[in-house]
Amino acid sequence: MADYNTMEMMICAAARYLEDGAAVAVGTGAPCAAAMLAQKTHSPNLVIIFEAGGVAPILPTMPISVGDSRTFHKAIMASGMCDVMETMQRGMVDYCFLGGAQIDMYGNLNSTVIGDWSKPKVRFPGSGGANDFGSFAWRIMVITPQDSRRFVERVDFITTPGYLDGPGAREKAGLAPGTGPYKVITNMAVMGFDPETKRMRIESVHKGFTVKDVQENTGFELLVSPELEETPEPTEEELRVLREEVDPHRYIIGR
Amino acid sequence: MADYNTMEMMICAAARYLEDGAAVAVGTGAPCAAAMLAQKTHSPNLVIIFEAGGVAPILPTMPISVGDSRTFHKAIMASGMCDVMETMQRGMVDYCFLGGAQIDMYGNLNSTVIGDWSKPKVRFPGSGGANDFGSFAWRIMVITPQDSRRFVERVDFITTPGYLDGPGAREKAGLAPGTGPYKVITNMAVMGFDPETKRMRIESVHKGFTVKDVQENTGFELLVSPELEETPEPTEEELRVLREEVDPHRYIIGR
Amino acid sequence: YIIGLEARGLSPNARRYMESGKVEVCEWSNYAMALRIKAAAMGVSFLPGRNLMGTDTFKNSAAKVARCPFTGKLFVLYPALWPDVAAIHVHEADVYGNCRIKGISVADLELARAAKRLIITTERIVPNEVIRQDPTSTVIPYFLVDAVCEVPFGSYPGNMPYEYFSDEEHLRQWLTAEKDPDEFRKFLDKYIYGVEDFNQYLELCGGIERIMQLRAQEHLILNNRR
Amino acid sequence: YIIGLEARGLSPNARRYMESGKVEVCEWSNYAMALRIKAAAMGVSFLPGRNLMGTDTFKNSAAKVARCPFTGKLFVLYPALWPDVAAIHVHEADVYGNCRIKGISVADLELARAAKRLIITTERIVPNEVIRQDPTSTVIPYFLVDAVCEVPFGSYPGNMPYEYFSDEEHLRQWLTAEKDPDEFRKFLDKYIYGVEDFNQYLELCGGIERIMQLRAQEHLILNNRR
Repeated sequence: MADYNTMEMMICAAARYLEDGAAVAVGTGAPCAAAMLAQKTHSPNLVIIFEAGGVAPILPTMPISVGDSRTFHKAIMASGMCDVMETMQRGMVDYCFLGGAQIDMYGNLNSTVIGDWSKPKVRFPGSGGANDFGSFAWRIMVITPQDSRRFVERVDFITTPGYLDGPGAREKAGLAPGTGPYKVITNMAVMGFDPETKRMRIESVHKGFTVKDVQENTGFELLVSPELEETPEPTEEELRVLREEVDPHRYIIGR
Repeated sequence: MADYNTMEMMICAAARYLEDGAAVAVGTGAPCAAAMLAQKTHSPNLVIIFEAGGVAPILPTMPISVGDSRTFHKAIMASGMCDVMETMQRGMVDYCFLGGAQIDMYGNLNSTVIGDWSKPKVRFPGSGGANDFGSFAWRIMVITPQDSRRFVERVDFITTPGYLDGPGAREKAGLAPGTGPYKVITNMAVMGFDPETKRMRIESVHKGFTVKDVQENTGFELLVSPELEETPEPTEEELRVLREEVDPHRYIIGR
Repeated sequence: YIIGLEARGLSPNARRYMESGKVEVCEWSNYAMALRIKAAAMGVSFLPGRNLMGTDTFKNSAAKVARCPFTGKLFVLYPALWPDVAAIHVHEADVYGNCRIKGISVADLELARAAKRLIITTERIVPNEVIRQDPTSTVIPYFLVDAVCEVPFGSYPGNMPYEYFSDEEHLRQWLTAEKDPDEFRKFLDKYIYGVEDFNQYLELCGGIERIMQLRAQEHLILNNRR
Repeated sequence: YIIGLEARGLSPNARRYMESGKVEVCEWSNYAMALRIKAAAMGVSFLPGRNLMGTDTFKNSAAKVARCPFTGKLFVLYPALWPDVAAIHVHEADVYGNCRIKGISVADLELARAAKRLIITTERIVPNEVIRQDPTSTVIPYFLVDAVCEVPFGSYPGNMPYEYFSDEEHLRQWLTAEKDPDEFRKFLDKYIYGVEDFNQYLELCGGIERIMQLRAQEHLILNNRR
């Protein structure tokens, strides 16, 4: 097996969930790399969408901004934010990728503040398009390091809705039924959500890590899937495409 | 003075109300001819707008439809219905022209049915864009023949709002304050609306007609403006432009 | 349903039906309908507007009145309309359904986003690379489209901007025929039921020769052919 | 107000202010803001959306929740936002302010319609006849515009699609300077307060030579100049 780093592992794991023909809304960074990798390997017809209006571009390089020229390079349409967000609101986008400073057991995400909102210890950018993506897309994907300061019992601030406080809560709040967090991909594992309780659960652990490692780096009790397995490693081909075609300057995978 | 027919008189009278720099929403027919005439005489910067999306065209000939190619010939923008209607809803259009089978003393217009709505004696097209124009434009202009079957005590159906049932009624219904019917131009006279009672009143009578003629061809009691005057006749220049440039095929003025 | 044809008058056949009591009628306005379609296109079930208020048009619509929770102002709320099928004729589309339209778009862009099924007819198919070379010009993306049909002159007898003007003679003939149900039946038998496809219909109406005349009209070129 | 610069990180200066308690903060999302501007652009005082629901972002916004009167579904209602002034940089405008934009438009078209005053800066002025020759390409009509300024490279150090890419080196320098208030003051004195106009600023940053490099970058042309 080839040597690979943590970021490469996460990007390859994420890319595999994006099946051919699906539509995925991404930002910059690792999510965009995952989408590009998927498109250049098993999902040539993956539709990549950027919130500022870029629809289905043929990405020549990694974009720096969700609105830069790369996001609509040879795209099928250069549109605007309302058109993209409303396409998502109509339920036409399968996946979105989100990040955040904190995530809790229900997949709620905080990218707004650490501490009290009115007197924050640390101020982050806030929602941006995150709340919209997390409200509209069918399946929320998260790429983030496994760290008990990030995986917390209760996020300081719900910027973007996961399953809120449990089963039925999204629907009760008015969000579309059937939507919600899908996979959380870290340097140690891939976590999904228990269909009954909507709580985060370990579904596969990366080579070299154990369930115990994952739990120790998580600030709440994780469930474990009955079909727990080892995450497949990146293939030679995936690594080659990622390194040569997706991110040759190692902007993302060099982090 | 030159010879002219009724339609020419009405179009010339209407055109004079469209001051330079104003914006006017028109349909096909006489209103469009009036706007073209104004633009080719005293109002070169008149902005003519069509509901289907044509904004400020240089009209080569009379359009047949509010959506045909003429309506955006050398226009500054070929847009769509929502953009045009929302421009009007924001209060950016000064005048609109409307017609109808019936009009009452408050300038309410009926272009929907004669008789009971559920069992109509005669069915007309209904609102089309008329209600929108009459709700959004600052000043509603009407060109119609003076006829007591058209000028009725109470319209069978309010398709488009005039002053509804009197002062304050538009505002109470939710329409923008300061909007409403402005001038009604017929083959006999120009009528405006009394600022206090919002009732229709004769403001000028065309040459050859009297207040009595007008009243006899109206199904309700008309007020008479204290500044009643004779409507100025079309000038030679107006008639020349109308006949040679606006409607050389006499589609409208030949009716 | 539209029974008014503007400068051309009303459709006598449609009018007969409307007056017959056989059809149930609901009143809206052009912008009300556009807003209903726009609501569906935005993915919400209603949108507010400041039209229809105070009128019988409102009373005989299915709209409702509500106050804005921020300003207290009255608005008419319109229910979203999701057409089962929409058909839109465009200037250029690729085989996937990415479309370009030249000139005004009326409510077509909203309609494309609101319809459950969307059929695109196009004056001409262009390569996907042409679309991708200028993504700013795409107004309907392929993932909204269920079928793409190349139908040159497909807007005939209507007007297609920059391509050909409407055939007013043929439309007049049509509207005249509508006045009498028997005549109308004959008209339909000849021009609609009696033809195999659109090209045959076009042939009956004068074919490419007629289109060339309408193209000249569209481009404001005087000609003496008829 | 935007403090996140995506792949470039956060603006340290903005962050300091936000954390200082000196500014009052209200939470929205990108689409929430776009909807607020769109409401103003449509001429209504609110619009519904299906985002923000159930979150602290909602609690700390000024939005409200209401039920759709037709479907009974919950929606967040957003109050319209009418900016006092908006500035939009476009590819082409005529002297009256009729504008063309190439590429994505983000929320600029709505913004142009919502703002009380609108300033257009343009890469180049084109004759009115050019605009009138292709009215389909106009996205902002002149009657929305209060001022038109021809400012070539006016999006610098940002990206202008099809013209020049963003100057990442200069932006990095800027963000680095922001980390230290004194350094930031020096940066502002040199690049902003110390210059007469935009062209002088551009000159300080490498002038036309730098723009040519960014143009090559924009067009994905490799070059060895730096």
